[in-house]
Amino acid sequence: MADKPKLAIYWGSSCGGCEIALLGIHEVILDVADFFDIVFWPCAMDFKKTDLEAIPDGDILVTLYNGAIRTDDNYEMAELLRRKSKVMVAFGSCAMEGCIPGLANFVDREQMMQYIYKDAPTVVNPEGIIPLESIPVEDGVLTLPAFWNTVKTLDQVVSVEYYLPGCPPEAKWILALVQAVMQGELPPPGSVVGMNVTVCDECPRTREEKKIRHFYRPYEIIPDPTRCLLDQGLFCAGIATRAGCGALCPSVNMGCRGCYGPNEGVVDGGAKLISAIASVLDAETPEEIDAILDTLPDPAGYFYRFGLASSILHRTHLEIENGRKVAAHVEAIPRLDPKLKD
Amino acid sequence: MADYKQFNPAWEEKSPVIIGFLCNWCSYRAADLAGTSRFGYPSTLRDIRIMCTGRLDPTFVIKALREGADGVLVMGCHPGQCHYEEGNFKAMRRVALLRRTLAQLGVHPDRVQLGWASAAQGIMFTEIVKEMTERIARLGPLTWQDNVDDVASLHLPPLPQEEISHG
Amino acid sequence: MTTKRITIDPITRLEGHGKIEIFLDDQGEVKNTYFQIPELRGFEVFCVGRPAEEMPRITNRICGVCPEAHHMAASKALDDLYKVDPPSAAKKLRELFYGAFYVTDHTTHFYALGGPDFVVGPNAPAAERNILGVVAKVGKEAGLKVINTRKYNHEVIKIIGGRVIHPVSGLPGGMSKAINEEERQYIETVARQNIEFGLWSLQIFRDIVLANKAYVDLVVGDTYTQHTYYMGLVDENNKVNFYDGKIRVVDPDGKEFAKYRAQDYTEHIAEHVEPYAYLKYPYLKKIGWKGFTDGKDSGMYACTPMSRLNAADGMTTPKAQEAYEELFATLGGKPVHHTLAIHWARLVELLYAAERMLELVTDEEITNPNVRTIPTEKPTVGIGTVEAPRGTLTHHYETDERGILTKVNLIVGTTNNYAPITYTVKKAASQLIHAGKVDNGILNMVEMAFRSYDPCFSCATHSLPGQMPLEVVVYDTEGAVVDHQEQYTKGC
Amino acid sequence: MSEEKIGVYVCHCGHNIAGTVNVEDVAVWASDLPGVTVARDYKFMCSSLGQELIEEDIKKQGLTRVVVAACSPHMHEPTFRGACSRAGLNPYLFEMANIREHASWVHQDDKPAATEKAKSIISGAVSRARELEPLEAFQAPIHQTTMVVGGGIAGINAALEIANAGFKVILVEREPSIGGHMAQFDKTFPTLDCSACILTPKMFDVGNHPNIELLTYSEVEKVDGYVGNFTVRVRKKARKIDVDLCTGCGDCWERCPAKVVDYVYEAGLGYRTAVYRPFPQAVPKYPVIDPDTCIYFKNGRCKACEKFCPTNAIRFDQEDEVIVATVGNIVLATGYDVFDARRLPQYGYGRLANVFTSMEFERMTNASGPTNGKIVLRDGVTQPESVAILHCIGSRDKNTNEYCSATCCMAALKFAHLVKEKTGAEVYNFYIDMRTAFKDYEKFYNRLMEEGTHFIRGRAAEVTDAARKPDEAGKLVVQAEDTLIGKQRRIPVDMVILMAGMEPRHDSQEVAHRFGIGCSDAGFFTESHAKMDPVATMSPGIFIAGTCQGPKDIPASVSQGEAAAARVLSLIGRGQVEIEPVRARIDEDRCSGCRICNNLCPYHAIDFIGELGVSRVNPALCKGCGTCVAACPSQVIEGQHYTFDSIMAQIEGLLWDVRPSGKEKVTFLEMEPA
Repeated sequence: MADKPKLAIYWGSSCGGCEIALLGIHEVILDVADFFDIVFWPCAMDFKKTDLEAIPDGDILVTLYNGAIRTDDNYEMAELLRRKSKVMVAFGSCAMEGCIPGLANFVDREQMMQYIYKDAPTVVNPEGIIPLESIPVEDGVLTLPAFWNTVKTLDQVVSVEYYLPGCPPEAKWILALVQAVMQGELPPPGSVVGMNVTVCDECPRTREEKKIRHFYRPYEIIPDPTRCLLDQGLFCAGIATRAGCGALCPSVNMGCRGCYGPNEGVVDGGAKLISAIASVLDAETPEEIDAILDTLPDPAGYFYRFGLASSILHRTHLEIENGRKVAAHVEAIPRLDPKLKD
Repeated sequence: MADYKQFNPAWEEKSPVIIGFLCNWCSYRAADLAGTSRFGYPSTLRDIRIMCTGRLDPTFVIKALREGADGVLVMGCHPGQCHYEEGNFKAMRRVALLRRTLAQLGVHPDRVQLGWASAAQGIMFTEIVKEMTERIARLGPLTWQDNVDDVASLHLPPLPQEEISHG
Repeated sequence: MTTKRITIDPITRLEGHGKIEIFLDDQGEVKNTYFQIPELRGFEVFCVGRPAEEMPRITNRICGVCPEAHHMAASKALDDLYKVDPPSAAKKLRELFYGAFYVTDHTTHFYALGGPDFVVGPNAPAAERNILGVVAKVGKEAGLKVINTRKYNHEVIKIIGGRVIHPVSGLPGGMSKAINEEERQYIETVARQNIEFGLWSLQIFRDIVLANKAYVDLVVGDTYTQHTYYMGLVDENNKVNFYDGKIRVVDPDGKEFAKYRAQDYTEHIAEHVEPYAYLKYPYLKKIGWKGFTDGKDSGMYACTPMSRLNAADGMTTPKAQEAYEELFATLGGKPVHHTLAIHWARLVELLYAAERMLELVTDEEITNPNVRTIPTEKPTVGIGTVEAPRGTLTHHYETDERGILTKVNLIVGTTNNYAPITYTVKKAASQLIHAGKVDNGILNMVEMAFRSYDPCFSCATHSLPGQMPLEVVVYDTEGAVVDHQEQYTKGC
Repeated sequence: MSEEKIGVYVCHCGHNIAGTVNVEDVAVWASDLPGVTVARDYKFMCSSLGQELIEEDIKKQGLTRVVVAACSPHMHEPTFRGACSRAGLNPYLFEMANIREHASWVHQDDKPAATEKAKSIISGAVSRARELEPLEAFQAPIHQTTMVVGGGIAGINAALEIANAGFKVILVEREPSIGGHMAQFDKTFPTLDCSACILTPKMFDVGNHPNIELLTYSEVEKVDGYVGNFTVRVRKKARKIDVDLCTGCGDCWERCPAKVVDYVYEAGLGYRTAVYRPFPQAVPKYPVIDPDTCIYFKNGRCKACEKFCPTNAIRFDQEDEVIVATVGNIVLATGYDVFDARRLPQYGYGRLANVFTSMEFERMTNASGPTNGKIVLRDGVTQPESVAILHCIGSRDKNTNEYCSATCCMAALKFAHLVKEKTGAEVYNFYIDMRTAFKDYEKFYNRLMEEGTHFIRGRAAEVTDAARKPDEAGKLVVQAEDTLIGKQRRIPVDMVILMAGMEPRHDSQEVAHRFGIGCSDAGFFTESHAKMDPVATMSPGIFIAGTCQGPKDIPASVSQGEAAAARVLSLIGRGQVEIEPVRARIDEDRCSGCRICNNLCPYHAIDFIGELGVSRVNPALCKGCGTCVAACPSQVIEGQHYTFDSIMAQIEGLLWDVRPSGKEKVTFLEMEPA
C-alpha cells in the first residue's frame, strides 16, 4: 500500500460536477483505486487534514484539484496540497480559469453582502445582520472563513503542472490524464491535457465566410440545424474555444459558451472573441457598428463567461470608496464618435 | 515634468502613461511630421508601430492597461484612406466592441480611444494626443495591479485600511 | 465558570463545509447548538447584468450534482418572464428529462449515501457503510443494476439536455432540440428498466428495513421525529408532481395550510439571517420565525420526499400510488414526522418518476419536432419552480426591457431544510449528550438524522457541494482531547 | 530568450537628440537592460563611422540583435539593416527606436521628460528585438514596362525619358489628347516664347515613339500588386471613331450641327462640336464623339458625321475597352484643377460680363483661340482701355486655399505685358506680395514696371458695377486698400482678370487611394520625403511628378517628370527589388476552419481549402497588414516581423517603469493573512 504512488483529490469553490465527471470514467475508477494509494478524497473517503499534514512534503504523486479559490480555506488547502504533491493538476474549468463562479469578479463582496442578506426580496432582516468572520456569542466566539473580494484560479495562488479544461471535463480526457500518470508518460509541465484546435474543428455544422449584420438572442430564432450558428447571427464561442468536448452544445442547436477555455497559445480568450467577432461585423460607419453591437448585450458576460478570473484583467476595476474597495461602474454603453466616419 | 495634480490630485508627482498603436502609413508618419515640424505635445504617449490598425489585437490594449498604462490610443488612416483598403474599419469595430466590454469591467471608455491622422496631419496628431492626455489626467491613474492585490478583500467585515495592510 | 465546548467540525474549520458548535452548561447539559454553513458564491448578485436566457446555462453551475433541477427551474422562470407557453411536446420533453434525472439522483442517494445505513446497518464500521458494502450485502448484480441505472439515465439526460452534467437545451418557450424516434425507443427501454428497478428497490427496503424490528423502531423513534410543516409541488388534483403545479403546504396535522402559485412565493416564504452562517433560513412568512423549534407555532417547514408525500394526496401512477398507500399504512397514517422515513419516501418517488417517464416517452407527441415557441412579450418578472430532489426550488428573475437581469432571487432545495436540519442536530445533541459525556454513537446518530435530508449545501450556499464530513471533538476543561471520531456523508 | 546578445546604439544626431535627451545617461542606463551586452552613444550613427561601430560589435562581440535609438525608421531603418547584413546579421533582427521625431523634437521644452520617454522607447525596442525572428526578403523582378498617368508636360517628359532609354511606356491620359494645361497657353513666362512651339514637338514625339503606347481618353480603374509587378486595369473610353480608318481630316466636326461650349480646352470661352478634336495640334489627331452632346445619341437622328466621313470611320456602336497591363513602375503626373472663381462672388465672375479668369484670358490671347488672339470684352469687339489683374484668387486665402499657387504672379505679369502690347490699355495689378523667384523672373518684373503697369499692393475687396462717381459709370470698379499708402482706392476699369490658383484634381483623394499613396491636407500627393525624396512616394514603385505633387511652373514640372523617369530607370537597371517579408502565415495543422479570416483580406489572399477544412494565405497576394492575424480567434495565424510575442514584449518594455513589480502570485502571497 505504502509503496503505491499516492493520489489526492480535492475541491475548492466548485459545484461538484468535476467529481461526478470523474466517476464518468466508470470501471477505470477501480483501476485507479487499485493503482494508487488514495490518501485524500473528502467527498468519498475518510481522511482529514491532520492526516494530510502528516504526509511528508512532495510525497503525493498527483493532486487533482477542482474548484476555484474564494476563501481562506480554499487557499490554505491548495497551499498545503501543493506542498505535499509532486504534480498539481488544475482539474476542470474552476481551478483552471475560474469558470462561472469567476463571474463574481464583476462585483465586490460589499455588493454581495448587501443584496444577499439585506435586499433580497425574501429576506426579513430588520437588524441588518450580515455574516461575520468572527462572531462573539454567549460562551464563546464562532468563526467563518474569510471570503475574498476576488475569485482566483489555482495557478494564481500556487504553481500548477497540468491543466484539465472543461466544465466539467469530458471523461475521455480525464482518462487520458489518469492513464498518462499511471504509465508515467507525463507531458512537459504547463501542458493542457486536451487539443490545440478549436470547437469548430469538431463541429459538424457547415461554415461560410462570416458577415454579421445582426445578433439574435438564442430564443429569438430557430436556427438551421446544419449551418454554423455564428453565421446565423447566434453567438457561439466555439471559434475561440479549445476543442475536446466534441462540440456538444452546437449539436443541440445551442451556441458554445466556452467552458473549455481559450485555445493553445491564446493569452486572453475574451480579447480573441472581441477581435474575431468585431472583425466580421458588416458595418463601416460608427452608427452602423453601434447598431449591430446593440443587438449583443452583455459582451463581457459572453466573452468572459468562463475565463474572467484567468483573464488578463482578472476582475472588474475597484475604486476606493470611504475606505473600501468597491467595483467601479460605467453606466452608459460607450458609443463610437460619429466623427470617426471620416 | 508637467503637473497633473491640477486635473486630479491622485497623480501626485506622476504623469499619465498612454500606449499608442500607430499605423505605419498615416498616423506614425503624422507623428514623424509633428517631430520634424517641432510641434510639441505631452510626453505621455509611448507608441508602437504596426503596419496597419487592422493588426490591433484587443489583447494588446488589455495587456497595456494591465501592465500599468492609464490609457491606450489607437490611430490609423482616415476611413477610405487606409493603405490596406479597410484595416482601419476593422480597428474601429474592434475598439467599439472592446470599449463596451471594458465598460462592464469598470474601465472608462475615455481610456481607450481611436483617432485618425493622415501622414500630412502632424498638427492633428498632436491635438489628439493633447486631448487624450487631458481626459486621462482628469480620470486619474488606473494602476490595475491594485485590483488584483485585493488585500482589503481578505477580511470580513472590512477593517480600516491601515489594519488591513498587514493582513 | 467551566463551559465546555464541543466542536463537530468537517475535518477542520479550513474544510469549511459545515460545522456544528455545541456549548454545554455547568451540568454538562446542552446549552446552545450552532450549525454553521461557511460558504457563499453569490449567484444572485453576479447573475445581474447577464441576459436572462443564459440562466439555464449559468445557474446549473450552482450544483454539479443536480444541475438538471436548476436548468429546469431557470427554463420555467424564463417561460414566465417572457409570458410564453412552450408547445406541449416541449413540456413533455422537459418532464421526461426531469424524470430521468430523478431516477439517477434518488438511486445515487439511496444506494451510495443514505441506504447503506440500513442495508449494511447503522452500527457497522464506517468503512463498510458505502455502496461496496451494499453490493456485498445484496449481491453483485445489485451493484451492477445501480451503476447501469445511473449510466442509462445519464444517457437520456444527454440526449435531451445536450450534456450529462450542466445541460444546455432549455430556452424560454421550450427546448433547443427535439428527439427522434430512434432516441425515443432508447428512452422507452430505459424507462421500462427504471420501473423494474424502482420495484426492486422497494422490495429491498421491505426485506431489509421493514423486516427488521430494530430498524423500524429506529425509524419511528423520538430522536428522529419532529413536527413541522411540509411543503411540496402538487398538480390540479393535489397529486405529487416534480415539474409543474402549485406549491402546497400542510401543517403538522396534515391539514392544508397554504396552496399557491410559484409567482406568489414571496407572500409565503421569508428568509432569516444569522451572523454565523452564510446560508439563510427560510420559514413560513405568515407564521414567522420562531427560532429552531417545531410545532404549529414555528414557521419552520421541511421539504423532502417525505414532505412531498405528506403535502400531497397521492401519486398519479398506479404502482407508485400503491407504494404510497403502503408507506402511510405502515407508518400510521399522514403526516409522517419521522425523518428516517424519508429514505422510503424517496423510493416511492423513484418509482413514480420511472412510471411517469414511460407515460411520457410513449406519448405519440413526444417526438413532435415543434418544441419552441418564439417569445413576443416584453420581459419584466419571471418566477419558476420545480421540485428538486432536496426540496422546492424557486428561481425568481427581474429584467429590464431588453431581458437583462436586474434582480435574481433563488430559494434552493436544501435551503428549505436548513432550519429543520439544525433542529434535528440540536435535538439529537441534547438527547444524546448528558453530563458532559458524549456517547461515541452520537456521531453516527446525528449524522443519520442529518443525512436523511440528503442535504446539498452546494445548492444551498450556491457554493460547495453537500459533502458533510462530520467530526466530533470532545474537550475536557483543560482542552485535552478525550474522544474523537468522524464520519462522512455525501449530499446531493 | 535572455541569451540574446543585444547591442544598443544611442545617436546624438548632432544636437537634434543630444540637445534634449541626455544620451550619455540613456546609453549607460540601457546597458543594464536584460540581454544588452553593449550600449553606446555616438554623434551620428548613420555616418559611415557609426555604421562601422555596429558592424564591428556584431563581428567582435557576436551580437544577435541590434537596436539603434535615433530617428524614424522611415529615415534610416534601411541604412542600419544594411550595416547588420554587411556584418552577417540578418537585417530583420535589427530594431529602430525613434527617439528623435517621437521624443527629442517634440519634448524640447521638457528635457527630463524627453529623456525618460527615450528610455521607454528604447526599453520597448530592446524587448521587441529579443522576440524578433530572422527573415529573408522577397526578391521581386522588376517588370520593364512603365506606366505614366497624365499626359501633361510632366508626364510627357517622364514618358519620353524612359522610352528614349529603350524601355516600354504606357502613357494614360484622361482627355482625348495629351498636352495638358500647357497646350492651352499662348506664351510662357518669362521668356515669352510660344507655348505651342515648344510643346508640340514633344507631343509629336510621344505620339510617334515606338516605345510609347498612348492610351488617351482613358482612365486607370484599378491597381493591384507591388513594386516591379503591378497589374493595372485601364478603361479606354469609346471614341466612337475607328482610329485605323480615321485620317483626322476634320470633315466630321466641320459638318457636326451640335455646337456646345468647350469648358475644358477653351475654358468656357469658345465652342466645340459634339464630335471634336480638342485643338489642332492634338495628339492623337483623331476626334472623339461626345455622347452627352451628340444629337444622334440624344434622339437617334442626325448621323451627319457618318454621312460625310470619307473613310467611314464613325462607329456609333463602339464600346469602352478594358485593358489590363502589367508594369513594373508607375509615374503619376495627373496635374491640377484651376480654382473656380465663382467661389468668390465678391469678384463677380459669372455675374459681371467683363470679369475673366486667367485661363479664359490665356485662350483669348492665344492666336489659335476663340478670338484669334484679340483681347476684347465679352461683346467680342470692344477693346478694353483699362484692365485690372487681381492676384491670389483662391490662393493665400484662409477661406479657400492657404497655399501660394506659385505661378500666378508671373502669369499676371505676362498678361499685363500682353495687354499692353496688344491694346495699350492701362493695367492695374492688385497683389499681396510679388513672388518672382527663380531665374530671370525678377528681371521680367522690372521690365513690366518700366512698361508702366500699375502695381497696387493690396488684396482687392470687391469688383462691382455700382457706380458712385460719374467716371465709374458703365465700368467695373475694383475696390481695394492700397497698403503702401494706407488708402482705400476705387479703380474703374473695362476688364478684370482673376488670377485663379491651382488646386489638386477634384478626384485626387480617390486616385491617391487607388494607387496606395497619401495626400496632403490640401489634397496634393504626398512625397516620400519633402526634401530628400520629392518624386517617390510611400509606396515603392509609385512616383509622382508635376503639379499633382504641389503648385509649380513648367520648368519645375519638366524636371520632376525627368527625375521620376530617372528613379524608374534605376530600378529597371537593377532588375529586381527587395520586398519586406512582412506576411501572414497560417499554421494549417492548428487551423480549425472557422472562416473568420476569410473575407477580412482586402487582397483576397486567404483561400478556404474545403477538403482540408483549413484556410491558407497566398504569400504573393498578402501585403502583411496583419488584419487576419489579429482576428484569428484560435491564434494560428502568425504575422511575420509583427508577431504577437514581439508586440506583447514591446508593451512590457515600454511600460518598464510602471509595470507591477512581479507576478500576481508573489504579490498575493504577501497578502497572506497574518
